[in-house]
Amino acid sequence: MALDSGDTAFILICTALVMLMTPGVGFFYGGLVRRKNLISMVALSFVALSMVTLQWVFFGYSLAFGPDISGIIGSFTFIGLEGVGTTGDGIPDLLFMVFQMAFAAIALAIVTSAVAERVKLSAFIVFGLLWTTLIYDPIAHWVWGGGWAAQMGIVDFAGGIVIHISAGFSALALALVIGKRVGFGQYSMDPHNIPMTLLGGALLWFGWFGFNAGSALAANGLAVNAFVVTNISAASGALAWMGASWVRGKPSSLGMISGAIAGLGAITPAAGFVGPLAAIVIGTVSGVLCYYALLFRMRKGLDESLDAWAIHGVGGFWGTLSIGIFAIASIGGVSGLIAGVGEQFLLQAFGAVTVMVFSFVGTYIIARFVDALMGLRVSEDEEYVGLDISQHGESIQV
Amino acid sequence: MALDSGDTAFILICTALVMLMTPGVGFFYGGLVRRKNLISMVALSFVALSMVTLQWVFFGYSLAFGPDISGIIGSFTFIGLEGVGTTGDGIPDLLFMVFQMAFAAIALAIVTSAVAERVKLSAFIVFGLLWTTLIYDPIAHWVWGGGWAAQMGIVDFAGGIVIHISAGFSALALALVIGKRVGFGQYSMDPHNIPMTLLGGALLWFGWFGFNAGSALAANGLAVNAFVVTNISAASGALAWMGASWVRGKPSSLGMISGAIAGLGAITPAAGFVGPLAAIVIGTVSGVLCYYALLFRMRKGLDESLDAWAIHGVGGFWGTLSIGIFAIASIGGVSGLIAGVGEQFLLQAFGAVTVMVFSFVGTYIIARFVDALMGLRVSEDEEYVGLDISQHGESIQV
Amino acid sequence: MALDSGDTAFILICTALVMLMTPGVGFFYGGLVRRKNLISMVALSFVALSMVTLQWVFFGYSLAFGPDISGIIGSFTFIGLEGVGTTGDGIPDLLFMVFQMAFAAIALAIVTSAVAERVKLSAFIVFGLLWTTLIYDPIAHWVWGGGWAAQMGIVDFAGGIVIHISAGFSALALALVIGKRVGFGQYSMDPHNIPMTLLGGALLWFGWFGFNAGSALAANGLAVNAFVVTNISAASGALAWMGASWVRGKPSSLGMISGAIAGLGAITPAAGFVGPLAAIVIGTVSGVLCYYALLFRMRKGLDESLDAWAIHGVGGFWGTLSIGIFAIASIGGVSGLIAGVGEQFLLQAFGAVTVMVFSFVGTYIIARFVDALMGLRVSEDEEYVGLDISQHGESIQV
Amino acid sequence: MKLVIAVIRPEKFELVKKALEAEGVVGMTVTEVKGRGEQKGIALQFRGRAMPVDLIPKIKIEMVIEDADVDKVISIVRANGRTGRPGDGRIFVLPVESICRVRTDLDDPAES
Amino acid sequence: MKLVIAVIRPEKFELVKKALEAEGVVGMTVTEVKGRGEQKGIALQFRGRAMPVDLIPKIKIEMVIEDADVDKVISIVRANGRTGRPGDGRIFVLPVESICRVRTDLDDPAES
Amino acid sequence: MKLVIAVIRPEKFELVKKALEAEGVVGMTVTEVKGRGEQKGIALQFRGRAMPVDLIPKIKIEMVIEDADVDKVISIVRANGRTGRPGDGRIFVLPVESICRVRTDLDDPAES
Ligand SMILES: Nc1ncnc2c1ncn2[C@@H]1O[C@H](COP(=O)(O)OP(=O)(O)O)[C@@H](O)[C@H]1O
Ligand SMILES: Nc1ncnc2c1ncn2[C@@H]1O[C@H](COP(=O)(O)OP(=O)(O)O)[C@@H](O)[C@H]1O
Ligand SMILES: Nc1ncnc2c1ncn2[C@@H]1O[C@H](COP(=O)(O)OP(=O)(O)O)[C@@H](O)[C@H]1O
Repeated sequence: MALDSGDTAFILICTALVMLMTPGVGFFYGGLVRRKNLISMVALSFVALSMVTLQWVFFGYSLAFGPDISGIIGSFTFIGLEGVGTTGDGIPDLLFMVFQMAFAAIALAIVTSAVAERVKLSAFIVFGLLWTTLIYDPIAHWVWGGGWAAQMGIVDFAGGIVIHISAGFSALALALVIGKRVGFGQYSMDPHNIPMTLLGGALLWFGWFGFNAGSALAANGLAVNAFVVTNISAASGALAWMGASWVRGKPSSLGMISGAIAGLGAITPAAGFVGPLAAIVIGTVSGVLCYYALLFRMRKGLDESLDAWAIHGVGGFWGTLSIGIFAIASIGGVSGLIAGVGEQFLLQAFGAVTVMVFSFVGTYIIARFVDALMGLRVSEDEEYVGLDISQHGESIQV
Repeated sequence: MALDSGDTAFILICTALVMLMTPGVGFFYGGLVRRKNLISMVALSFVALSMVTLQWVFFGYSLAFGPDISGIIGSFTFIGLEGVGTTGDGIPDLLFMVFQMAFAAIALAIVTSAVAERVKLSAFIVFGLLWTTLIYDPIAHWVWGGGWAAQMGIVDFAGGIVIHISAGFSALALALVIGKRVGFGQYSMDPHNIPMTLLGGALLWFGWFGFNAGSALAANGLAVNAFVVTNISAASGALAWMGASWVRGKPSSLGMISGAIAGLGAITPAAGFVGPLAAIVIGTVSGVLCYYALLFRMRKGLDESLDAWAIHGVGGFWGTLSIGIFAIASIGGVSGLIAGVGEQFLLQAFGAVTVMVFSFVGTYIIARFVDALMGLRVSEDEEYVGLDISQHGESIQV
Repeated sequence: MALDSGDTAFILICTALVMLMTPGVGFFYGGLVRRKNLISMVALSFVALSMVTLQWVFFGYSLAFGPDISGIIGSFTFIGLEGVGTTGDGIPDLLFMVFQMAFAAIALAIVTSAVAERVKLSAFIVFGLLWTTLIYDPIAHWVWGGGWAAQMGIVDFAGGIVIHISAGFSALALALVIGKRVGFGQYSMDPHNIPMTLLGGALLWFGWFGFNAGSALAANGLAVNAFVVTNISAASGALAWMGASWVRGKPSSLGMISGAIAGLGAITPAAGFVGPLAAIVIGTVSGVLCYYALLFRMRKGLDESLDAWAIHGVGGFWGTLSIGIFAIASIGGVSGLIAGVGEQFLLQAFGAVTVMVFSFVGTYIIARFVDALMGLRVSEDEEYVGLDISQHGESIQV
Repeated sequence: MKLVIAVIRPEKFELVKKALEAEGVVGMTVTEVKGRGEQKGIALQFRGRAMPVDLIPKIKIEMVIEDADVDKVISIVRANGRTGRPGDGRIFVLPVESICRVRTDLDDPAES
Repeated sequence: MKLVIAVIRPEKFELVKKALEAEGVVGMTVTEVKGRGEQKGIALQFRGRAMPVDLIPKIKIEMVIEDADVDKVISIVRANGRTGRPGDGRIFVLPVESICRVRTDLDDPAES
Repeated sequence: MKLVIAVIRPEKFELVKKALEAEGVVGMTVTEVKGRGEQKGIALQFRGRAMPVDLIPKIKIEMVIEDADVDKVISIVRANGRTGRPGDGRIFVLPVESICRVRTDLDDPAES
């Protein structure tokens, strides 16, 4: 098939939207930390974007999308983007490559939640390169690159497994290795700049349209379906979390935006398989579920600081399963429990659990390795002074 | 006609741009209130986006765009998006639905101007649901859904009547019901964070391209015309307001960005009917007119706090009339006074006045009802402490 | 050729992205100045956008893209956009016009670096109108409008010469005329709000996709190539500057984002001529080069305050030359040294140097003229109080 | 010389400042602070539970003035900063041993 | 009356505030400040070079209290603001000559 | 002990701080404030009308020092904080009754 200018236009712009999400994560997270670590938090997201871009060009894309080797990993065929050209089927191969690059970048940015306010910049760079290579690239290959999961029939429209489960559970493992922030649980570490978090949330919501609708890889009805359910699930998640937290106290705007992200994370795998009414259920459940996951995490005294696990991990997990429940063949060719088919649910559960375990264990090992190698964490004095000054020599003068 | 991938791509992205405008309104407004209400202001816009999304799916879209009942309202045919599919003429029906959803959301967000710094969150939710259902949906039906206004030949390219007149005059009525902020007129309530307002303004200007050009519902010459005149009118409005206020004092950046919004609001109804040079006149007049409307509002001691009325209401009104003056048949098939045709002007005036009265009166009644039901307004102590703390339990630590 | 809806969709959205870059420059710069000048800095970018929009409609577009007069300037044929219609070849002429309008606007916004924290608003308006008419429009004509440079075969894909060299070296000249800020070199003028600069940087990175990929004027393989190398060069520049500055001290986030802009500026002219691996080299060299240019500028005590010269000027210059090194005919029809062809390099060098000299000298003369006419600079007291209050009567209350 | 520290409502600050200026009390140093008085801030009701907001933004004005002016300054602040409701603020007077300018080496206590 | 100025760690502020309130010391004015003590801040190491960060954020609490309460307040602040590491802060006690309210004209020094 | 309060130009703060440190005056608490002196701020001209900007950002340095050091501190601040133009700032000296550390219970006034 030849290139289609409409599809190409669409995916080009969607890629730009997804690229904006990575700094979006930075601002979302940046508002949640203490003032002395805001710059650091945003900078980590830019570092993730930059590093992953180069890794992807050199070999990451090839590992994930190169010709399959035993269902496990891609070969080195596309190294240095060798053979990835501007022709293709509907859209150029090179465009698919860069669209996927944006996904790889944001996945790493999400993981920074776990190390907020205490990671050594140099250690993050080493960890990040290992993580994107050893965790992200294989998973992307399994699910999207023709690996075992794809072969089995496990589906993931826009990254519930590949991005949200992987990043969320990786963040959990990483948080366990790096340890709590000094003073965690002893004194308040309230978010210092909610408006910045809301700004990041707005950019994420906006970019997510590119993320999910773009995953149709064409400007067609499927993309429209994905777009619509994305917005519905975000709205449902926002209202659900707000409602759930209202019962216990004040409905914070942070809860509302967290719920939106929870809804977005959950609909991500399902966006090409379910319809608008299912999206309301998916988003609503995700909002409530992730809220309770967060409460659980806090009760356990776990310092997975900015809740990548509770929101992306749990939301993505639920969304992955939800395909097995709500999928309708007429939308994306897959049927779930409600359509009377049970098989997909089991497949989805298997995929979700396997990637969850792999991400958690793999990240744990990588994190321990990097910690042993060079120390993941800044000194206590540096942590006290804040990463903005200690890692970047900068501070906010406002 | 089949789907066109270029048109579909265009409207998908335009929808994303318009979605970004709703938080954009939040940041625009958020910078204008006192620091203690910033979070609340932004949160209201997200609440508007979330609520309207669900209302639109459940029945809002059907009310506005369902098969016409006596020119007054749409039927319940499309309830739950029943029958709104991914096929269509040029673009999928479902895409038209979600594009229009974004419009409905921002209209409610604009109205929050009237209740800034004093509205009870719960009351806003109830008010908002009633407003979008009883005011917005009928008006959208009249003008765009095949209702009486459309039947008469009243035109509104992208929402001068449907969004700006309706939201602006509704804000005026709502402000009268909720009453002035404590201390209004007694001590300064200067905007506390102009840069945030400028950021919101930038997002609005950006999103407005999707708003107006997207209203062509195709990536064609009409969309390009709309895009071009949108930018021209924004620029003209910005410079005109700046100039007008320079004569009286300093040319504030707030005046400049307000003028841009005034220019954008005015060109909205006309974007598909007038050319570039007319856009200069429309924007310039709007900048000056809205500036004087604002001065008038202040002189009257009206606390329509963030000037949805002066900017959107007055600007949208002027823009709606301007079609009757400047429209050229070769652009959008409609002719105005300058082309020697007087009829359109009368039609436009009739449409503008009717919707203005309906919005004002209808909103007044709804607001009185909600106020009687549960109180629109927080207690005086809560207002003093600020809505961030009193409604959301949050505050800015910067 | 008829219009193509995919191409039209693409360039419409790209134009919106480029429009967002102008406020993006404002926020980027705004975070770098002292708090008392933040509003002023952002306002200048909006003023640039508004003024250039009108100038472009009235005669700027005609000067740049009107029928060529002796290779020097366009004729007045398109004055008031006369004859610029919604038909065209692939995309409507009017769309090309507005896409180029966005370029003209951002060029002037970049130049504001030179006058940060000390320019009189009225003088900037006069200077800006003269600059965009006498410097920008001719250069755009030479390179893109069929002028002498285009005739010679000098190429510039998306504005390395037209925008970055011209704005960068103009900023240098302007800075010499307006003089240093009071206290420059005596006490610290550290950036006060790095997060705002990072936000501006994120918007720039995002918008730059529209800038470079859109310069293909179609949603095709060339656009995809431009998109991909843009991201690669940005990432390389970010990491290179970060690395280079890490050797000397802390790797600041400001260095990282400056490096990204340096990479973006350098790839701009080359984006349609070089491949991904060349982009890594171009970006990396630009990051290091611009970093040293900045250090040089500081050592010389030059107060080209926000480094338009060091980043855009030097980066754009390098990028323009880099075409002569790395261009591959199969991508954009031009070959460089590595492909064994030396001619293009000489052409590029000639074009870069000529425009550099023209911009510098021309801007110097204009700046001296405006200074003599009305004074470019505010009084010392106004400078001390800050431009927010003295030029706009506004201040930040946070 | 005395140091008069007035902690007042932000919304009354402009009034107080103008009134002081009108009476010739010009020199002042102003800080944004938060404070609570005996009322322990403001007790919002939330679902029947009290939710105290105990630190409320205030403006602190520090003025070094002649001993003779203390009463005048206090009564100006009181007259202009008062709403009559809790939270209006406090005024503290502290002794000052000496004052001087940075601009010149001449000590001229009478000046200020 | 005395003015007690306590400069403490921000992360200890909530504890100190609660403890003071529990002992009936309610009135206070709080300012965000930066400070350095004798340690000259914190000396980060960077590539072998020391990079001192000499101004560290602190919270300044100002309390005007009865003379008799000074020792109590000091010991509460010490008990709750202490980590034992450098940077815990200082307490200064200054004499206050008079205090009054803005809300009323009645001087009632005993009140506070 | 005395409390020396110096209100100076923000742009001079680094210089003053370094100079004080060089002379062994390390402990200080710093606040961002706004202030006006007798000049009533800066009078900008705007279209013939004067537009006074009366509150100009300043840095307030509070130092508790030995009585004997007061003159030294004052002359350091003056030497380094001066531009000679209006707005250079003021220095106030207040008596301090006692000081103590939070880190330890030992009162050691000689320490600071
Ligand atoms: N004992 C005190 N020490 C220091 N500051 C105080 C004290 N009492 C009150 N303040 C300051 O004065 C402000 C107003 O006090 P408040 O008791 O509310 O006033 P009023 O007694 O007039 O109602 C408080 O927010 C606080 O900043
Ligand atoms: N001499 C002083 N004058 C004014 N403030 C001081 C002085 N010494 C210390 N401080 C304030 O107290 C804070 C803590 O001082 P520090 O010396 O670090 O405490 P500690 O001696 O308990 O370790 C400083 O950050 C500063 O704000
Ligand atoms: N009487 C005063 N009481 C309190 N602060 C003062 C007083 N006079 C001056 N200041 C502070 O000192 C700053 C500088 O004062 P200014 O009169 O401008 O200095 P100079 O007299 O050296 O020109 C003011 O901004 C204000 O913060």
